[in-house]
Amino acid sequence: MEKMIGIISCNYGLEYPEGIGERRPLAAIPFAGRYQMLDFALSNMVNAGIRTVGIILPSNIRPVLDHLGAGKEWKLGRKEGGLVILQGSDSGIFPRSNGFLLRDLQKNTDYLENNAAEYVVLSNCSNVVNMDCRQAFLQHKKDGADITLIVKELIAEQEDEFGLIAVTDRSGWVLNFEQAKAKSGQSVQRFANMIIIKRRLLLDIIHGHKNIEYEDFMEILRIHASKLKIKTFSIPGYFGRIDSKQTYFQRSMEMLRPEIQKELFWGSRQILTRVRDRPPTKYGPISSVHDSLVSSGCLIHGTVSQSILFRGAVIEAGAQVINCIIMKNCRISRGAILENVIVTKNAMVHPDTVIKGRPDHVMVLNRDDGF
Amino acid sequence: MEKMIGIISCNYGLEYPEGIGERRPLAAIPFAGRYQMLDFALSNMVNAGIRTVGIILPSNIRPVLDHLGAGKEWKLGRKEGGLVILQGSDSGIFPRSNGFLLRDLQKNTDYLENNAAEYVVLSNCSNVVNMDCRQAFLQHKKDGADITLIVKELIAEQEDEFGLIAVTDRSGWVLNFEQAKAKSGQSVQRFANMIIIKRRLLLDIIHGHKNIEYEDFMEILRIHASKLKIKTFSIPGYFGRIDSKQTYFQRSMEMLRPEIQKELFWGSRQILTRVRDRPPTKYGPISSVHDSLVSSGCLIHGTVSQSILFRGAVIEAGAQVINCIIMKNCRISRGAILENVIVTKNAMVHPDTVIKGRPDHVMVLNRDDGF
Amino acid sequence: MPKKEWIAMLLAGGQGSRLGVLTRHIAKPALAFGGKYRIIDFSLSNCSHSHIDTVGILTQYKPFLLNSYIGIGSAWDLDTSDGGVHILPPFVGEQGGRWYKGTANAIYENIDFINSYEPEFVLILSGDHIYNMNYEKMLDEHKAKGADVTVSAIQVPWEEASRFGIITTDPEGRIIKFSEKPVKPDSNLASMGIYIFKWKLLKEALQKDEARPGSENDFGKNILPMLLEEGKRLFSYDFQGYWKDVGTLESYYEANMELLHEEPGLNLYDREHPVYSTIPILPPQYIGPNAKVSNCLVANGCTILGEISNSVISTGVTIAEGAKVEHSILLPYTTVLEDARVYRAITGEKAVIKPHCILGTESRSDQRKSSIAVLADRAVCGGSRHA
Amino acid sequence: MPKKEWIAMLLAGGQGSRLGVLTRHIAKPALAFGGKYRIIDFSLSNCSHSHIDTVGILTQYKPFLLNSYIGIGSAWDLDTSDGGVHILPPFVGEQGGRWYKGTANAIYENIDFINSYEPEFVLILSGDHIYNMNYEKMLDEHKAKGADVTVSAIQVPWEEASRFGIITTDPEGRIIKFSEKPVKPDSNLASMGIYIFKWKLLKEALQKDEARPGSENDFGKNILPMLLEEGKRLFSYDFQGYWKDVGTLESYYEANMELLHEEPGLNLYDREHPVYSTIPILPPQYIGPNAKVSNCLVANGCTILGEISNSVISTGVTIAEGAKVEHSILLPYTTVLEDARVYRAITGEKAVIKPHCILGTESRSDQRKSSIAVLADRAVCGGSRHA
Repeated sequence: MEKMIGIISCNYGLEYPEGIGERRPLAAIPFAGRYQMLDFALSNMVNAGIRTVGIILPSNIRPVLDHLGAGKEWKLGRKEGGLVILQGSDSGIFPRSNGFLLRDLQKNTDYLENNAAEYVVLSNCSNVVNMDCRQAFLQHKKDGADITLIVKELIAEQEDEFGLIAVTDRSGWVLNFEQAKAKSGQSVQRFANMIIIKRRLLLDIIHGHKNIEYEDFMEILRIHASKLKIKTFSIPGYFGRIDSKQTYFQRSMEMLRPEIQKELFWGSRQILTRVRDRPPTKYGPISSVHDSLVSSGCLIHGTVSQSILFRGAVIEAGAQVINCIIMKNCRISRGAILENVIVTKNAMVHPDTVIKGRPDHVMVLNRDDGF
Repeated sequence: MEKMIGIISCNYGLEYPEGIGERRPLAAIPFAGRYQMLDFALSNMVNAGIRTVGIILPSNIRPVLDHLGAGKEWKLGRKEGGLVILQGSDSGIFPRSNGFLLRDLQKNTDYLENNAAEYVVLSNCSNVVNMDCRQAFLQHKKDGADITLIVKELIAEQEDEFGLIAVTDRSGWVLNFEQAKAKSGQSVQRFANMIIIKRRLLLDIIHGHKNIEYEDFMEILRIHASKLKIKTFSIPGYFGRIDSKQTYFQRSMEMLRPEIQKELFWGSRQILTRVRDRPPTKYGPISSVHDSLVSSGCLIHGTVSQSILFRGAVIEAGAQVINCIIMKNCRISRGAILENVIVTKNAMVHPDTVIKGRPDHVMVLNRDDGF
Repeated sequence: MPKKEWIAMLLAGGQGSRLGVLTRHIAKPALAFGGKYRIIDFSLSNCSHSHIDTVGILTQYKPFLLNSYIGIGSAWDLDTSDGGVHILPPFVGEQGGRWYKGTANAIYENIDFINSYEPEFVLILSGDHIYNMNYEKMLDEHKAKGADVTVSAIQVPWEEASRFGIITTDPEGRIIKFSEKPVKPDSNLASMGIYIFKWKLLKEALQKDEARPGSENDFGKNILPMLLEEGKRLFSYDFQGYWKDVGTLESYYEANMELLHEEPGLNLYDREHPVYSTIPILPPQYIGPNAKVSNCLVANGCTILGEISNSVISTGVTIAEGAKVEHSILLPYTTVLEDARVYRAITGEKAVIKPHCILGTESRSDQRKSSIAVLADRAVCGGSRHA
Repeated sequence: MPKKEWIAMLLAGGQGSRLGVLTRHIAKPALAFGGKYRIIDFSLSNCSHSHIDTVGILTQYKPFLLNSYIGIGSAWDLDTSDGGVHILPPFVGEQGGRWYKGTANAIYENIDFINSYEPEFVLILSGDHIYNMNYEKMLDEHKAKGADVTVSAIQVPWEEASRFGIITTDPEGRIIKFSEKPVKPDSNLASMGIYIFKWKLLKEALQKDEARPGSENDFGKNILPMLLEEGKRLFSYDFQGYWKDVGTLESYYEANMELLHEEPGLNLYDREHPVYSTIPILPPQYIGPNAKVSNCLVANGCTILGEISNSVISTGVTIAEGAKVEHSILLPYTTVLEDARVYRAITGEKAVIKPHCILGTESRSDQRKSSIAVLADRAVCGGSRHA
């Protein structure tokens, strides 16, 4: 593969999944029992043979850096290239912009200047997807595009705001951008927050817009839509976007479907993540577990159904966990009943506590909530 | 060795070496041809068998993170422990406090809480020293001290401000602290900005002083001097403190003395640093080099004396470099004459330029100075 | 090469023939254990937690399978540039090569390797034991006592004592007698096959032993008795905790099943002493809507749609709808297809139990008496209704 | 183990006897070169820059010296958990072991190793060549041409052609003839001993060749001619650039001295293709107040107090006051003491030239004619005034 480097912005998060993360950036939100959102963007790049990835840090740097460690799991613990930690711009604790802040890139022009790679892939961390970036890159080269926008063609399930979307001709060339408000049943090309671009062009854009630093990168593309050859590449398979607590819960529950598990986790392209050495999960003699995804190191004596258990969760005898997400090292004590609840890491639910949310309005329990 | 973890603050730098660093934190200032200041504190910890070191980042994180990479050179590219990157507190671009900001530690209490180590070594990066931390630790345990302050006994060469120093009894127990203004010839125990302390005690101090977060850690010790058993440990060998451009230049020139080279770099404890793969240095047929420290990858056709050349420096034919520090990848063009000058990295000195500083007032040339 | 205080040499040469078909393709130390581990993980994790950064692994076998499992040692934090894990098969000189003659000969043949690190002490380990141990404490005692050799020892039931190397000590712990598998043991303190030697002393002993005609070049049979006779200071280090030799099919099965106890002797949940392992990054296990799971250990990457009970289910196993697994150990990537049955069996890696097949004996009364059914790696149990 | 597109197998078995005492203790690939490198650094760096992450190194020798130099491959960015560098000495089976019979036999004996990565292509390399090359370009051409085998080749002077494997191609670059060291070469295109094979095809060829009585099991002599005869598609890849076989003392000396040219053929300063090496972290070189340095390459950690000219001075060398070194190669940690002289010599690692000693021939007119003086590793030149 031609020399290509990656940039992943973790300094990002519209409609922050309220409560789930205790100020964790979206990039560091745990997903599907053992992953973090960042793993998808990072694995997609590594699986396409990219060996240098810049990570733009959010203002709270620890969760991201702790997860990445020395980068070994992604084969990025390298002498040359590998993981390059980049500083994000200060934009308050909850950045509002839905995309790449131009300023985040401006702050790190030296990373782009000091590299001989011809192409750059930009991505953020809001999507659950296992995609073949090589295909997008081959199309980019074949078509001689200036920019390839990675999109997902979706049928709107209800009237929905899609933000800025690309309007294309039949072969996928972008004509212009517009704010989309799709009707139910309408087909929409949703932007996957991922771009392939020549490094030099990206630098030109950065240098050419020094004074509007707080602008979103997509806005810049809109300005130049008529002058640049922008093409879309449509992701063929599963695509799960997370932009709120509710979409986080929906995407999580989709992971219980075997065909989605198969596509995301059992194909030739592996989703890589930090390895923590936990023993296998132990099911007690009277445990009852159904239709659930269970990570290692759990201890289950109670009832679990339609749920996702992260590492080290303990479900005591007589506890019932239904349609829940139980994060790392939580303890659900005997007799407790949880339904439609997200319990964030290290939380302890006291005996006989009963908490029920609604499927369309899940509850979030944090460690400090004192339940 | 008992379980001990380290914390190195890079968020630090009184009397910032003006001009040398282009906003680099003191931790990332290049020294002695191939090292950075951080290497001394980090190597001293690693050589004492410490396997988990937290690095408190300065506001400009790149120079420190680029240098550390995955931590392999310091054997800290580990699954458990190893390098732990900690966030520094925001304290403006040029932090004014000469020591550990209590707030920097407060921000990272989870690092201290989530670890089972019994002891913590705290250090900053302002000293050029190769010391046996095990000796200090053994003394700490033997004497049952609460805190061991690492100090260097110096004879003041001139009237000088030493900041807060410890006043001790004959066996080294600290009686109290005072602001010292030493006279020439007077012996002073200069604080080496390094402390050994029990982890639980450090946490108690942090929690007990939540409201005076911008305070220096030494000030806290002063408050508690009468209640805590504080002992000093005196560094036996070479100790070079850097707190200004002039002391940086002095310490650098001391590296030309073979007995200091021997002590710092050729003993059983190695100073570890990032490896960059540069070829050997090439001396042209008419080069003339005397009393100089020359790093790898240089190309020398001119005259160099009493100077320090960092990696990849090019000295063209007819150029003269006397009593200078030439940093990474600088080019001194033909006919240029430099004396008592520090040239910072990537700078190019044009042909026939003549720049002379004074030994007691060195000039600093930066890339953007346009000479 | 920097000088090391100590390095470890792990004897992983055992042919494992008593483990039958399970070790046909895999060296014993690489045999899967406890759902996600391999036997050698325990020794290597112990090394890592004891801050040993250099381990030589002595193996008779074509080393590449072990090589590819151990890789560069990163799973155990042993991937240091000036140490690390080194696999040391017998060496072929200009005159040809031959297998190691005995445990001591294996170390003797690698004197150069050890010398290159100039260690003060050498720790000798066996690769087929299951236990968590911090060797640093043993080294501390070795140094405190000024011992020449320290032998780690554990109390075993008197009736089993004659299967072990038995140690008799004086009240200070100094070894006064060492008998390899004595018929009438006069102590129940058994050697665990873990020794710390002063390297200088061990080197001399190995050279002397090598020159002795008729020696089996074995630590227990030759080296230790010789040093005792010479009046060297040999001490016993009393180990407290779980320790199991899994050299036979029965003890291997038993050790796995013990993990299902409510309070297993071996603590895998100790945060201060995690057991490291090289495992592929797989998604969490999925338990299907109609599955029944009771008293089992299940690893990542499993898909359980049928019923499992009292079993250890390793990484990547699939149990189809209607299938039933009881009192069994399923090694990695075993597939149990629709309506198949597995009773009191061990299935090798990537083994397949075809639909409606039965492996083992169904009748409950027969199960206790019957021996354990074993299916080799990649073997297929199928076609007929009985294996 | 994930499937790999390609892996490299590096033939590092050469005994290096033509390099005399320099390779008495060290395998040829580990011999120091160019001040801070070792010969194998060039091939391994090429692999790294070509994005090959799995390299098997075939060696006849006791591998631990090479092992300790290569470590876990981190110097070359080859320390990946699912690939990495593996040293593959001859294997000892139950029936004993023997050395590899030839280059092809060495690969044949490691078919299992290669199979475990399921590569589509295998790159075969030699460990004693000095060159910078991106093998990815060669692979691209191999794929573009649909070749079965691609042989990297370079133009050599006609008068030297009979020392090489000589390739004759058609205008498309397809090889029509391959002659190993022909007396009357009909081309000056020489094989560099670098091949890309489709693994499936190579495996079959190795098995066929192994079964042939009388075959020397050599790539140049047997495998390539056999495949040509069978009508397989063999192509030549024309390499442009510096390439040197350093198998003899003269060529080794010459290749070092070429680095002192104003524009050396081998570019060590290419930022896009740095040559990686495992070197200890040493301080910068110190040039003393009375030193004279002229036309030299000097590595880190040297202390130069005397005079050196037209020489390659490796890592950690010390030249005392009054000493003089000319036209020489000083390998790592050589010490030249007060007033000693070294002329047109190669000193082994940690060699010592005692005060006032002379190594080599002083008279300038003699120097050109005289052979190169060589001092073995750790040898001491001293006592008398002539070595």
